[in-house]
Amino acid sequence: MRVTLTVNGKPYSDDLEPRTLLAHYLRDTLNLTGTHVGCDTSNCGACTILMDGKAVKSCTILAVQADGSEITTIEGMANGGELHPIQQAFKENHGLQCGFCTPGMVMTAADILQNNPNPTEQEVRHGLEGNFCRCTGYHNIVKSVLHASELIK
Amino acid sequence: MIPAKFDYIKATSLDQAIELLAKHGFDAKVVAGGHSLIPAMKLRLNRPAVLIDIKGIEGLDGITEEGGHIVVGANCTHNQIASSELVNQHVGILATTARTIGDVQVRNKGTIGGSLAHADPAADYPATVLACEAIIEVLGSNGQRSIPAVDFFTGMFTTALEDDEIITAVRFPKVADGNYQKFYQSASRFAVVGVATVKNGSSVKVGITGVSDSPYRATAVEQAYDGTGSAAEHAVDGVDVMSDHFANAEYRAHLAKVMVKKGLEG
Amino acid sequence: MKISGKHIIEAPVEAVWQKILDPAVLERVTPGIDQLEKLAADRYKAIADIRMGPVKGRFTGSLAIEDKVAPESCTIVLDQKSKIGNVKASITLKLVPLADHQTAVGYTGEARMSGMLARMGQRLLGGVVSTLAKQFFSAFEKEVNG
Amino acid sequence: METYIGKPIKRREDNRFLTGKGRYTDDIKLPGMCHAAFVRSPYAHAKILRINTEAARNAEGVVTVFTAADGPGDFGVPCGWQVNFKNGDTMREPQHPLLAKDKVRHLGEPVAVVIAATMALARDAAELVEVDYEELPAVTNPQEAMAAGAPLVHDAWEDNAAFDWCIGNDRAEVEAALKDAYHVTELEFVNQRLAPNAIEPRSYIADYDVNADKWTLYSSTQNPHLIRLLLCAFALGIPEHKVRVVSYDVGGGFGSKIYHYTEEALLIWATKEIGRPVKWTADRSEAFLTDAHGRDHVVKSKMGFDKDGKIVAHLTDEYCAMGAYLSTFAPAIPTYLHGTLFQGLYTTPLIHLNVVAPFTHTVPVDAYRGAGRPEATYLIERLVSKAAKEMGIDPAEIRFKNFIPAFDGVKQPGYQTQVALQYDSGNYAPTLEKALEIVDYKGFRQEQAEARKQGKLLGIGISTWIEGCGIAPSAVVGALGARAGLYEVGHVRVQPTGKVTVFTGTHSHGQGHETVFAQFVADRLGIPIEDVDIAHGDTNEVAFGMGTYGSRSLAVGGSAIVKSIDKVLEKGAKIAAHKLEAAVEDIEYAQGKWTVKGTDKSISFGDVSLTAYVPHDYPEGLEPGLDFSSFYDPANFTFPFGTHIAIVEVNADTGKVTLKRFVAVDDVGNVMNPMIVDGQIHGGVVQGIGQALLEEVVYDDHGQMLTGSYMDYAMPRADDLPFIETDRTVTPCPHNPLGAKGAGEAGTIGATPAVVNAVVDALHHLGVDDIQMPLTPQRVWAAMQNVQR
Repeated sequence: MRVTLTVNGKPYSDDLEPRTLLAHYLRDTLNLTGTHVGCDTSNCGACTILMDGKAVKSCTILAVQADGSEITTIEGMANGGELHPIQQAFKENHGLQCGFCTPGMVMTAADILQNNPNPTEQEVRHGLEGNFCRCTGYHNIVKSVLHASELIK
Repeated sequence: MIPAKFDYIKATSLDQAIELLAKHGFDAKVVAGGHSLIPAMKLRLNRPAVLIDIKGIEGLDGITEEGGHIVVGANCTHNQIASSELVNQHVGILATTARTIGDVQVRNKGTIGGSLAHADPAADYPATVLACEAIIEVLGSNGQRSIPAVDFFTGMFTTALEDDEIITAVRFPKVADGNYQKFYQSASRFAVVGVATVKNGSSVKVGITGVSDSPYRATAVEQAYDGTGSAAEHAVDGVDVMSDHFANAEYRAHLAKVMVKKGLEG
Repeated sequence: MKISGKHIIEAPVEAVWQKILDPAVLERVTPGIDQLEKLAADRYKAIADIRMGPVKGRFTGSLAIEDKVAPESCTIVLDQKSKIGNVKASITLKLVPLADHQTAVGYTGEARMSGMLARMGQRLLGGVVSTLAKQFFSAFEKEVNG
Repeated sequence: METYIGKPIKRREDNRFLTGKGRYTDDIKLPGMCHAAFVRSPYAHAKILRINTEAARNAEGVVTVFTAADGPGDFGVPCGWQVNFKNGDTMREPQHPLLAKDKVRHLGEPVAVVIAATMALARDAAELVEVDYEELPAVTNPQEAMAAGAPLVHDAWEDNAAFDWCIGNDRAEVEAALKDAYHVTELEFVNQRLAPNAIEPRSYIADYDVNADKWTLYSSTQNPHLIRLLLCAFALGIPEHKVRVVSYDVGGGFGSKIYHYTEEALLIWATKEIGRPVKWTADRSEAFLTDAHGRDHVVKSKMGFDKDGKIVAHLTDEYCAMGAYLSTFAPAIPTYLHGTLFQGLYTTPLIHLNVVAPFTHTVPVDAYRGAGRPEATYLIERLVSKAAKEMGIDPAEIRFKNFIPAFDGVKQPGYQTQVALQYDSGNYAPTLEKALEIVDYKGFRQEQAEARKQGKLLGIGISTWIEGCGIAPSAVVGALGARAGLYEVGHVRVQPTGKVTVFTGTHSHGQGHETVFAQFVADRLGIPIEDVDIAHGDTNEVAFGMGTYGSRSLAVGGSAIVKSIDKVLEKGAKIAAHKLEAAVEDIEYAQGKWTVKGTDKSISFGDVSLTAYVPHDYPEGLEPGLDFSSFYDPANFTFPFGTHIAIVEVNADTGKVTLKRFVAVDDVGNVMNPMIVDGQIHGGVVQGIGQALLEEVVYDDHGQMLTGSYMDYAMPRADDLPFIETDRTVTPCPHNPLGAKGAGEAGTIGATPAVVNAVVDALHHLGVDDIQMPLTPQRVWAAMQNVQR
């Protein structure tokens, strides 16, 4: 089945089995391996991307469902060598350790800050409820998102 | 995790979708946001031969005011509902309920129609549609039906929907005074107990989810309501209370009473 | 997990007893049962298509009726396999005649699942059984009084 | 010149992770690569009657299907640690087959593997493998496994014990002291089974090169060399020099990626059979069934006190599950990494621990963050807090009374415990003093009393902790049954231009070695940090190594690097002396150059490096090059310690616990990068909180898992937590050159009892004196109900 969509500003069109999950399409066909898969039940959030500007879990979306949409993955966040302010904030605040949940955290943070440019600590924590991190205790991730909201201003 | 093979059809109209449903029957599943269905398909607990995608059908994703009701299209996402001005203004309890579902990502994708059709016993909306006395609008081979919420949920994962029927919209009466109280299951964040309370003067309507195999109207509470929280004692009267690893029947019944009390006093 | 429940059927105990052991009736009223093929006395090959919310699967295996004490009690033993996991259940039915030609049908037993079904479905099993029982008895009642 | 040690240098590895350029195993694709899917047992215990693979073999895209009978059944993965029975009998060590042969012994044990062109087709075909089982009774609780008549996990032995072991003083002596004690506090509980849940599931790619007769294994392992050694020498008997193990980026380990798993060995076996690379990545649901779990102890304890609240004796009996087979380090966890910490920070004069370690019909249990030490700390700190309540002593006070007095391990000797180990250095009271000050302990007690009047349930819980890490002196662990040495390798290669590549046998999977190691290397060499690169995770690059676990990387791996740096500087001095026409004794090294003492004659590190590789004008008899590898075997374990305090509020209606504050004052020795140490503490603390409040693997009586996905296994999320308040004291380790002790496990060890003590404190006035972990709302509510009844 043909799927045509835009990923990180570039158009793609591929023939796919309907059962191909968007996460697998991004990783296996487009080689965008920054999007990770950490669970089977839509809980961990490692696969979070932006679909038409909104954070979604790409492991719970069929690639065919994404036909015609505009996708942003972690690879599309930095501008050349310049990190996106959210990425910058994660780096400055040690908001990552093993790095596996990080792309999903950054993409979710993008959604949070888009809808609420000045979140409180509690709003950030609540906004991250769909993303597991096992390394940081979330401490520095929450700090990073709060800091990113300052950087974006 | 990868689903078993299936055919995928993107329906362009409701009539086409219903025709496809009628044709494929037991083998078909309707998908909109897919957030109830796709996880089950990935685990291969469910393996429809045909997936009918109704997300692209026009006219199913609007929120409008019609004849004193707020009509929410079946394909509206939880986030769309949570942030809708109309909903917040006229059925605030629905917006609150939507905000408790899943997480940001799930709310961006999951739909009200999908959630209601799935009828998970721990889902949030059922309590609220019951307390609001919402009407579920459905369309099938035999035409259109308006199913009152109280008749819609028939058991665990089972509803009054016929095999060839699709939810098109949910019609909510305006609710001035309502609240949704949820006790989260700590892993899945589904409701261990969810209580929707709608107050109108001296009367109250209470919908409860998570407690039994099917969401229910707590009529015993409604009858005993005296303007205080004391009627909460009747939260599980006549109800077969579920038991699981997180909440055995005794604790779940207790939580139902606590949440109903909060709702009545809220 | 333990299963128990009780339903009142609007029919005398003999009628209930007779129908509840009739494979043709069981095939019609048991939710999901597609086929019940007699293998021996009180022993059947059973094929069921179960669709309940997230779960949909074809189950194949056996259904046996044991320890019959007419018209009071019997035990239904199920052993079903599927790609998503297996189900074993042993449920004892007890029939108690009530006034006005009513019969109380009580059931107690244990059901066990394995595989993915057990991991994902265990917490829901109680509710599933309760819903299936409701469906069974409502269809059964129609059958008895039909 | 800028120095780096002790500064919060931003991590150098972050850019690749933040831009999606990390290289995790599942990201790697090889030409011709196919995919494996395992057929796993749906039962905890069953006979395999028949396996029919025909339909699967004929399915679309299938390369082949293997069962035990096709060859893998001849091989098994080894256990790396032998712990014998206390009567001297040898530990019972069953074969752990790559694929189950006649019987399955835990849910999820692999019985066949399907290899196909794509992951999807492999899974499709795996569903077509028909296995007939005869289900058998199972036992999943370690205490029940030792009951008479319990189903046997391995028929070869008359009962399920893998071993029965004890440590400490003579049991009779301890019992006598308890009998004479002024007060005895008792505690019985289960330290529940946990799933490690690194967010990256395990992943392997095996690739056999037929022309070179060489294998490459890409693996999400914490210790590539150890895996290669186990794979070659024990599991498959293949030549070690022909095998390369690569572990680039790994998405968290927490212990679960230390072990040599059957899937790894099976793929290496299979790739040669089929002549193609083959990949397997676990699903989360497979991870729950197959990653080694942690904890699972059934505990019964008594602690005796004199009338002043001084501990006089401690006696504990435990049943500690091994699971169906012995995982790589499993026997060491409830014994030498657990019993040896029973001294805690206290002067307890008499201690006895007996451990019975049974096989159970569950996935193997092995080290999970902290590994045996959180279990010891939980036990001791719950006992002390419970005793304080029973004796009417303040919980801080009872700890101050019992602390071992300060000792630095240099002027004062190390502290000899009753349980084999000698602590290196310690100064315990200041961490508790500091933590009490941060939480304003007195102020909180007033607030608590006020809150109680309004029906609000506030509680405070203290836990002090010590652990033995920096694992570990080889001779010591060898005497304790380890089948490997636990030294580390550090290789410093100075390039001709003075740039430095450091190869370490440790492995970073979040710990930040690329940054932290570069900090002290740059400082010791007096060169810019940009001139230092850290390499790890590839057996072809790094000479050898034992990997990362047990908070050992800096203390052991870092020390190995220091040894090599010393060699570099020693040789560099000879070259410098030659170039400066001075005696070696007359020159000194500082800030990246050698200077003739008392003169301004000097030569830079870069010039010396170039000279070493372009040795035209060179000391006679000296080898060219500036490249040293060292093995560092630590003299002792290291013993970090600290105090954690939790403040909680319990909802009186629902039993739900809300964590209001968490303070961690830790002493991990010298700190290279405070930002990274704090990060390690935050993460560890939250995993400890997870055990206290949320996490639990539950098997039912038949060995089915009730918590096999994130829908049912609860882990902490961002909105379950407050910010973690950290502070520290510094007591350097006296026996390694960096003075470092280790920080990776600290948080997990200290946090769990602090939280449980806080909840019990909140409810104690109602009559609650203990609650079983995890403290779910249901359990807390039930505890309140039970005392009211």
